[in-house]
Amino acid sequence: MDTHFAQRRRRDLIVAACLAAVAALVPLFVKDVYVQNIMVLTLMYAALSQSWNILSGYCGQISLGHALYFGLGAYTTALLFTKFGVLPWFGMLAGGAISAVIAMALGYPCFRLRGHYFVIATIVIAEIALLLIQNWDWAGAALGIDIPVRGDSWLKFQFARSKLPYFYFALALACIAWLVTWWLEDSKWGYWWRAVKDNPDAAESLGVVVFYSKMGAAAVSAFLVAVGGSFYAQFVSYIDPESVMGFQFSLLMALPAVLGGIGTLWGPVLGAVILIPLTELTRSFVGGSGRGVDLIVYGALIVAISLALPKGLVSVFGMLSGRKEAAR
Amino acid sequence: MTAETIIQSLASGLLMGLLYGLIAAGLALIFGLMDVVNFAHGEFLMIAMYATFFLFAFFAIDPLLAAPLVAAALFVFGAVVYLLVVRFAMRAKANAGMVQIFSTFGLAIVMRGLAQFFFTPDYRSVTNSWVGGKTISIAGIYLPEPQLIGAMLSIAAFVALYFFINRTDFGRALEATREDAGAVALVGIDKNRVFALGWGLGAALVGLAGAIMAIFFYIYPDVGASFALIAYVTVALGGFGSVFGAFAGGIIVGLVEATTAMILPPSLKSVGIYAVYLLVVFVRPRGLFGSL
Amino acid sequence: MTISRRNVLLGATAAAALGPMAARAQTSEVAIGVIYPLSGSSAAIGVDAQHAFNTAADIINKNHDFALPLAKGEGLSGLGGAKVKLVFADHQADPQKGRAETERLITQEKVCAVVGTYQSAVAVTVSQTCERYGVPFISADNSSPSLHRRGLKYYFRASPHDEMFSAAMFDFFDALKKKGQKIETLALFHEDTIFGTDSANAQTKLAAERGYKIVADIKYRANSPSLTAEVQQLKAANADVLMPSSYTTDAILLVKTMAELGYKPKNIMAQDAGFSEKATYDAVGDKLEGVISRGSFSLDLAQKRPMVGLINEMYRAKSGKDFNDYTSRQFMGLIIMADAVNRAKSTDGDKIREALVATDMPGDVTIMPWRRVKFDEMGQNNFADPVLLQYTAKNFVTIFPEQAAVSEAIWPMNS
Amino acid sequence: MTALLETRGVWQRFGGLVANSDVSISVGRGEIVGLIGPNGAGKSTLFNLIAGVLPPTQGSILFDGEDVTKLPAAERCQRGVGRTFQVVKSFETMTVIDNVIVGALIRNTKMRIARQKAYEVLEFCGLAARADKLAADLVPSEKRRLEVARALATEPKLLLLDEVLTGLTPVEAQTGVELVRKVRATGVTVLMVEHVMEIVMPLVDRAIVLNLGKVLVEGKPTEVVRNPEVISAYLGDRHAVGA
Repeated sequence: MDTHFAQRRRRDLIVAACLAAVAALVPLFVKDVYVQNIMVLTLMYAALSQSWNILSGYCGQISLGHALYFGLGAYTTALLFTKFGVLPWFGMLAGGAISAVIAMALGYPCFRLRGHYFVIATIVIAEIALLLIQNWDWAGAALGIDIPVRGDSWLKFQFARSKLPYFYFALALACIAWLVTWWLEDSKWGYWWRAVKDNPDAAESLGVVVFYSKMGAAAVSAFLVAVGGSFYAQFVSYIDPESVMGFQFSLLMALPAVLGGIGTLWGPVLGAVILIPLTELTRSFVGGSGRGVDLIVYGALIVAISLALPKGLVSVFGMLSGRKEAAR
Repeated sequence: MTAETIIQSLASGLLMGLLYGLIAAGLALIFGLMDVVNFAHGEFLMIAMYATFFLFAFFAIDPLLAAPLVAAALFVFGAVVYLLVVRFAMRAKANAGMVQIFSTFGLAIVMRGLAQFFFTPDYRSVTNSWVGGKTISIAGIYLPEPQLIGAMLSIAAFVALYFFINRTDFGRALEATREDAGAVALVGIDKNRVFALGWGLGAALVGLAGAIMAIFFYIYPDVGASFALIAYVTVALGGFGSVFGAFAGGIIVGLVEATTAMILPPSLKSVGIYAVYLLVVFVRPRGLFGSL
Repeated sequence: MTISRRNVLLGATAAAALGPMAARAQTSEVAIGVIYPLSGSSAAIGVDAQHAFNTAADIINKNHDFALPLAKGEGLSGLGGAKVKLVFADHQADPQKGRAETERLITQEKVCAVVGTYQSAVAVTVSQTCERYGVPFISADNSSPSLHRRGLKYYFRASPHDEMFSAAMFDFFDALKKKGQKIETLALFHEDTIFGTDSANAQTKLAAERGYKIVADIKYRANSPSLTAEVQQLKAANADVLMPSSYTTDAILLVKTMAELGYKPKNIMAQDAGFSEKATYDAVGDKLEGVISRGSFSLDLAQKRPMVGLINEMYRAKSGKDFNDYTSRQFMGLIIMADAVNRAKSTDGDKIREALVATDMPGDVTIMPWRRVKFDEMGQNNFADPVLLQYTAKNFVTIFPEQAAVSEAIWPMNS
Repeated sequence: MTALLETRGVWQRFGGLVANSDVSISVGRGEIVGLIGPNGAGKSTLFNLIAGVLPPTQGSILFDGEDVTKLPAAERCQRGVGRTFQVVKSFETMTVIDNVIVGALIRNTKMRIARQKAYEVLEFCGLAARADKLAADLVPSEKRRLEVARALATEPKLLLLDEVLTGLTPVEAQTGVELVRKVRATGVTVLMVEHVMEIVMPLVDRAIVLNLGKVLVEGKPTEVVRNPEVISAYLGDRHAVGA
């Protein structure tokens, strides 16, 4: 009786595997580092947005403060490496764990808030963290942390010119974020989150502890975003508070999911694949004019997509989850 | 720290707070009217400041005289934005909250880009206006005239808003439309007309704030960003849906900011504002006077 | 050289198809990358910088009779008269974008050198990237002292950094003290990003070394909606010298707020930035009579060196503004880089680097009051003497050091 | 055998307003009990107290012999209290089967089994054909049944039905009545709140009438409808005095 559903899930998995395989082959043909750089960013934003989507899309708790977790990941990795010589691989896990714990600690008071009160709380908490780091001398304050790059090393996860290792890591991260979402979609957590999003009172009456559900979503989401932050620190090899914790980052993380289709499996990937190359290319080839044309194009696109396709680009590509599609 | 500096700090904080209230009033009105948070609010302020600047630079109209003109211009602008963008955002059946946030946010980016395109990114200032740079000193406490006028205007605007919403037919129509858009349609009120006028009114309030701000603040395409977050926090602190809340929220934000700067390094003064917001909503999840 | 008609046609077709990108293939052009914020909150700086760089390129590519390297004759003689082609990139004040754009400039636009960046945070990643690709980078207008101390081989800075600038300020204080002026207390007022932090660090260190007391050290949030509380603390401290490190927006608001709160600092010794921007003086110039700012450029140099005035006219024709501290350094950055390319007779990064290392340019063939341009082993030019400029009668006049001064300092500024 | 549900001297005050005063009722295992009363009688408040939406100001609630007064709704569901909502609260963006799976997950954490269970419940409630529809696309009577199905999927011992029959056409209401009987036949105890007496009286074993926050009478439906106090409560005091 659930064959249609099972088929759909299997098909999603196969499509994802094929896409990942194709993506993995692309660098063999595309040698241009500029294009490779855009691909790395696209994958990174796909991963970040997919992770953001878990809390904000599936569980319905709209966070515009996820830059906090991104920054925590980046700073934990960079500080552990530059101050204590801890390899970034451990820093990544540490950053993820710290972020998950902090997400739950913050969730404790915040998850009582609803609607715009919650959204604004997430914004100001991230702002507070930004200001604290900006004034924390040991962590480099405004000067940030410059991660010295001394040749290529997998151990230290740093590569002078080659983008390939970063590309494959970002690809792996995007795949993991996607797989986690795919797996969670058909788990009790996935069902609970969507129930909480749609109607918390009804969810509670069905035995869903709304509070724990939100906490769980926050922890998973924060962990993955923080790993993305760690990656970013290694990739750019320099971080400063504004560039990893600024409000802009929170928005950038949300945008692919929102434009692609919030609360859907494919939305963040699709959104990132379209949005990130577009923003990079408009900046590179239109932004040099200094007249803000890139901003006009970018902003108009956001307005147009969000108005014309409230369910996101997935609704055009027929990639809405099969069950919903069948129902329509 | 002497008593004088403390009094001066609080007085300045109060003036600034009233101004924050004035900036936030339009946001509060628009939200109270139709549950939409305008993420381009800061850019509305930016446009108002530019309008004031150009009226001053090209026609030598003093910002104080320009204020009603700017308010009128912003009224039209606000109504147009509603009709061209927000109206469609409100129709969204799926993800309504997201659509509203991101369509107005996209609009904000477009407005910044357009400002940069047409006005260049140069920093502008209104110089030698009637009250610019003038200040009143009472017993060693300095009260700058532009902010003083802004504060009085803020109080006047809130009083007017109160009477407007509660005592006029149009105000009641706004309120009724907010309560039940379907029902008002039955009695012949056009929802879009009412909302467009509401947006116009909200934008006009920002226009007033922008005209005053232009007297003592610099103007450039990104200037709205500095005020947008404070405006959101002000409205949320007071409680969404309560215009009086925005007024009280503004005063609290101004005073908290001044107090924090006395205790912590000034670079952390917004931490005080944010912390107070969090404390308030943790205790009262709907802000101080909120109904939503 | 013979060019067949067919080749010309082919070339034209290719150029039409590829637009400006096709030009790079020709050896008659040398591409140099210029990376600045061209959108976002500091776009105004980037747009001015574009005019400064275009002015420099104009002088290099066309024949001008200035005692400036490369001015005479067209293009780079060392490369057969090749023209300098500027490729602008927008980093939006974001270190990541700075890195990505630098990579694009190097790998796609095939630039042989990079000049940038205004924001020091972006200079960190841009210089790192240049280092990885072995492409020389000139930090035209970054003043963070940490930049050249990172062991980078391809990093060069012809202009002074914050410690040199701040040292000049303290030299000036010392000199005034010897003349009997009372300078004991200082108030630091600095924004919270990399520029303000670096500047305050240097000033704090110097104050301790030279025996000045810092009575207020106020760090504020950049682009703050209000500076009232900050100014009150400055007013309460009422130091002998107020030392602001602020960008344009905050500089305007600071001066306005000081006037509103009835605070007239005895003296202002500014760390450039906002205090060398025309916008600041357009807005609040009347309240800044007597303010002193450090700088690396002064238009009154034109009295001694007429070409400074002439070049300034060229710049003004493009931008409508006079050269200021930033645009002059940007201008020189390109001249120095192009000079090195010319002497290297190559677009190879290592050869240009060697030429830069060998640079030894006398001060009087620049538009700056520098003694010379010669880089130390870290790529810093230690002969770039900063100047102190005082704003009087709507003009900046050089008041320090003595060999560059054209007039006596008015001290105190508000008596 | 003890009662399945018992409230002992339950009070609920909202500021100065007393919604329930000293309410003591009990529901035996296997019963269908109707909780009725005029508007503002405190039915919904009592219902919410039993479901655990909020704790009573005073008094205690016993379920299955244990004191559950302080337990939140989710915990009561765990112990066997299922409920529906007066204003339908479906998970609108989820399909019908997914709605029911949420309920089923509390007893079965294996997705495959939960799905199986949900499908069975949908068949039981006559919604199987609608399984892949979005909840938002159901007609109102189907949404009511979905509410019941969702609650049943949690395998409750006590099912609380909040005006599930109100506002339905006679045919729909009859289907609803049969569904409730079927539910009881599986051994589930039912406590249903209804405003309109006529619908429930033939269905319930026992009726409890609330008025002004207090228990007015309780007893067999046939007795209750004839009780003059009940009649005057329903007709309203003003009417009684005026007549």
